[in-house]
Amino acid sequence: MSGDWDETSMSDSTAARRAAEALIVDVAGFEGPLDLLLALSRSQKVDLRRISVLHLAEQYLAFIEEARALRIELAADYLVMAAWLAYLKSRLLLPPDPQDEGPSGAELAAHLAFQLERLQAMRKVAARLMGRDLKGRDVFVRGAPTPLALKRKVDYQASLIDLMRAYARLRTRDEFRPYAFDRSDIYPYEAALERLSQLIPAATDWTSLQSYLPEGWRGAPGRRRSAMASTFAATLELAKQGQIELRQSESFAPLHLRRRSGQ
Amino acid sequence: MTSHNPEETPALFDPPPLPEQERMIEAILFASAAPLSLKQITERLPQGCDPAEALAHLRARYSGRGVNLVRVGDAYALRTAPDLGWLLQSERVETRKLSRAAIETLAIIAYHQPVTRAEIEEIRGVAVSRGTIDQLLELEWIRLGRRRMTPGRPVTFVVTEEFLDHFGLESARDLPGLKELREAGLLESRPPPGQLLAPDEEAEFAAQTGQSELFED
Amino acid sequence: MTSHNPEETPALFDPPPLPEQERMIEAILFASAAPLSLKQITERLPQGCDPAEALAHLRARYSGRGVNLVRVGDAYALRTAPDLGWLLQSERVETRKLSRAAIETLAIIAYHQPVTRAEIEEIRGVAVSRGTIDQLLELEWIRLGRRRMTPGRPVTFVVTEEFLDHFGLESARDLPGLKELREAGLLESRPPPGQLLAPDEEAEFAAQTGQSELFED
Repeated sequence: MSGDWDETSMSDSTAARRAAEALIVDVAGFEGPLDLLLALSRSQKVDLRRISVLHLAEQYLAFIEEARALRIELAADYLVMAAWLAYLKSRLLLPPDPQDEGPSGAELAAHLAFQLERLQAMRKVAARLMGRDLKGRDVFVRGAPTPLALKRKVDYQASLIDLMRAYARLRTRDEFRPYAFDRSDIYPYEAALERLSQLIPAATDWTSLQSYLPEGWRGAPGRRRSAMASTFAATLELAKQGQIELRQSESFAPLHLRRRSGQ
Repeated sequence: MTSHNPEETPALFDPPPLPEQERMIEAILFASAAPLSLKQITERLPQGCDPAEALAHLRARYSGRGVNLVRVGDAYALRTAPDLGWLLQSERVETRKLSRAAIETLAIIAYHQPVTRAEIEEIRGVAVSRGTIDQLLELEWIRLGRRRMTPGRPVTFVVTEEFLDHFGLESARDLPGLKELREAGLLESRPPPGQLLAPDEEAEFAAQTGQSELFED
Repeated sequence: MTSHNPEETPALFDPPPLPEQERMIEAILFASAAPLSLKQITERLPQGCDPAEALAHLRARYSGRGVNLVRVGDAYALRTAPDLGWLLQSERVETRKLSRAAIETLAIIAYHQPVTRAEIEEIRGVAVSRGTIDQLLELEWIRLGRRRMTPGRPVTFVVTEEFLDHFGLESARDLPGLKELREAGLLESRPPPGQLLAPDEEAEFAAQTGQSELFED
């Protein structure tokens, strides 16, 4: 499919443009690198089990080069595949390094051939499936299922997809809530205030703010930060209410607090 | 697919043999939603067929069977034999879509079971009417689970075997989690990036614990 | 729903004679558009009936007719003969045309079931696009299978009875070319060389990266 690119005179802008368009169409027509590889492999006209992976890798790389020369934007996975195939090509060409522990080039090539064969097999059976006698197309059900009498029973219909969509709807709405107390790493201000209020009566001596962080919130940085912020906010509130005193020796030094005398 | 157009090929082919015509009429009447007149049947058959004769044969073939070929006015139809009507009486079902409230409540129970009514309300953000829970209980899609060991000892709800059966699930744990729902394209809108939970956390949240941490205390 | 309990009333009535049972089953199947399982048929018949035997007779009776008795998984249904489809084009149900991606995905699920999303992507070499799985679920051709017992516990997909019915298959074992594919080793899950991980890690790798190993390095 990219065979006659070299013949195309790039000075002939119309031809070049047309060619570029053809390539865009081709790339767009493929569902990913594996699909493209499978299409390229057809030009070898052999059983996929006997395909030359080396030749295929070269074809693919040439195709990608053409696309690049024409400044065609290729999706990242096409480029990743190109890099991998270049690597595979080098493994296939170089004599195996006995020091190397990784899989051999031949093993990698065999796996790629397996993947191509499997994809092609799935395509074939997919076509065979669609070619069967399909209900509603070739085979028909009773046109007037007997709507018979009596015993009225309401059968509520709901399918799995309805159920999952309902749940998805609910959970998505949740994610849009302006705040998210149900996030596990957030220590709420209310909790800090409540905890601190209970501990204050015992705080007759200056104690550092850190020591008031709840169990389980002192380790992981994210959790500690959240607990620290909430607890600090709570000390400000309690100080404002006149229940505690705060002390800090200098900027950014640890903060200490104690119960206000006379309380 | 072969397309037959009787006008184009006047008498190019002989009509199919009578037994074949009979088969054709049988299939046509079976698949038709309404009784068909002789004219309508003739139109659907290849040219040169004589439905009247084939119909007579078909009628004889079905006589005494569980299904009979009957005449309805000018038309013909296949109908259940009158003496067997009683067999189909319990069949009368009226299908109705489950209400949105009911399907949402059911989804919450399936994903979060065992779950209390208060918890369902918290997730849905609205009160759950008695009727909704009753309807799901009546459908035997949910049942009462253990009471929650918290003040007030509220009852919990869980889904039933019947539920699993209806929805083609082997267990409620096979329901896809939030992350999987999103990957499957079932979540239409994506939340703004800042509000996303870490993917792991989220999947675990919905799928694995089967319990929302909302309710842990 | 009538609940029959054979133990309770052993032989109060003799079951109807076999030809009569056959008529009854014929009427029951005729009335229903959906396939009915042996259990569903038994529930509707008088006590003591043996639907299996009567069904075999009925099937033979309809063989070669314009309408056939077909088996769909564990269930039975009456359907028009496939060779007469061209006559019935007026009954044809126009379904949304499936994309190539959807058809391939369906085939992969049918032949590799139970299969995870990551495995589908690995076979096709591209991400499963939004809406593909969705559409197949909606058609009720696939459903959720058991979660894979590997890290991440990914959801799996399997095909349904509706799938079998739609594609005229008696069971998933009758999928075209299944035996050849299996013999050619094309249905094995073959780990890429070099990924010599513990089985668990490997599954996780496949399940969580959702990327073909082609792209890993």
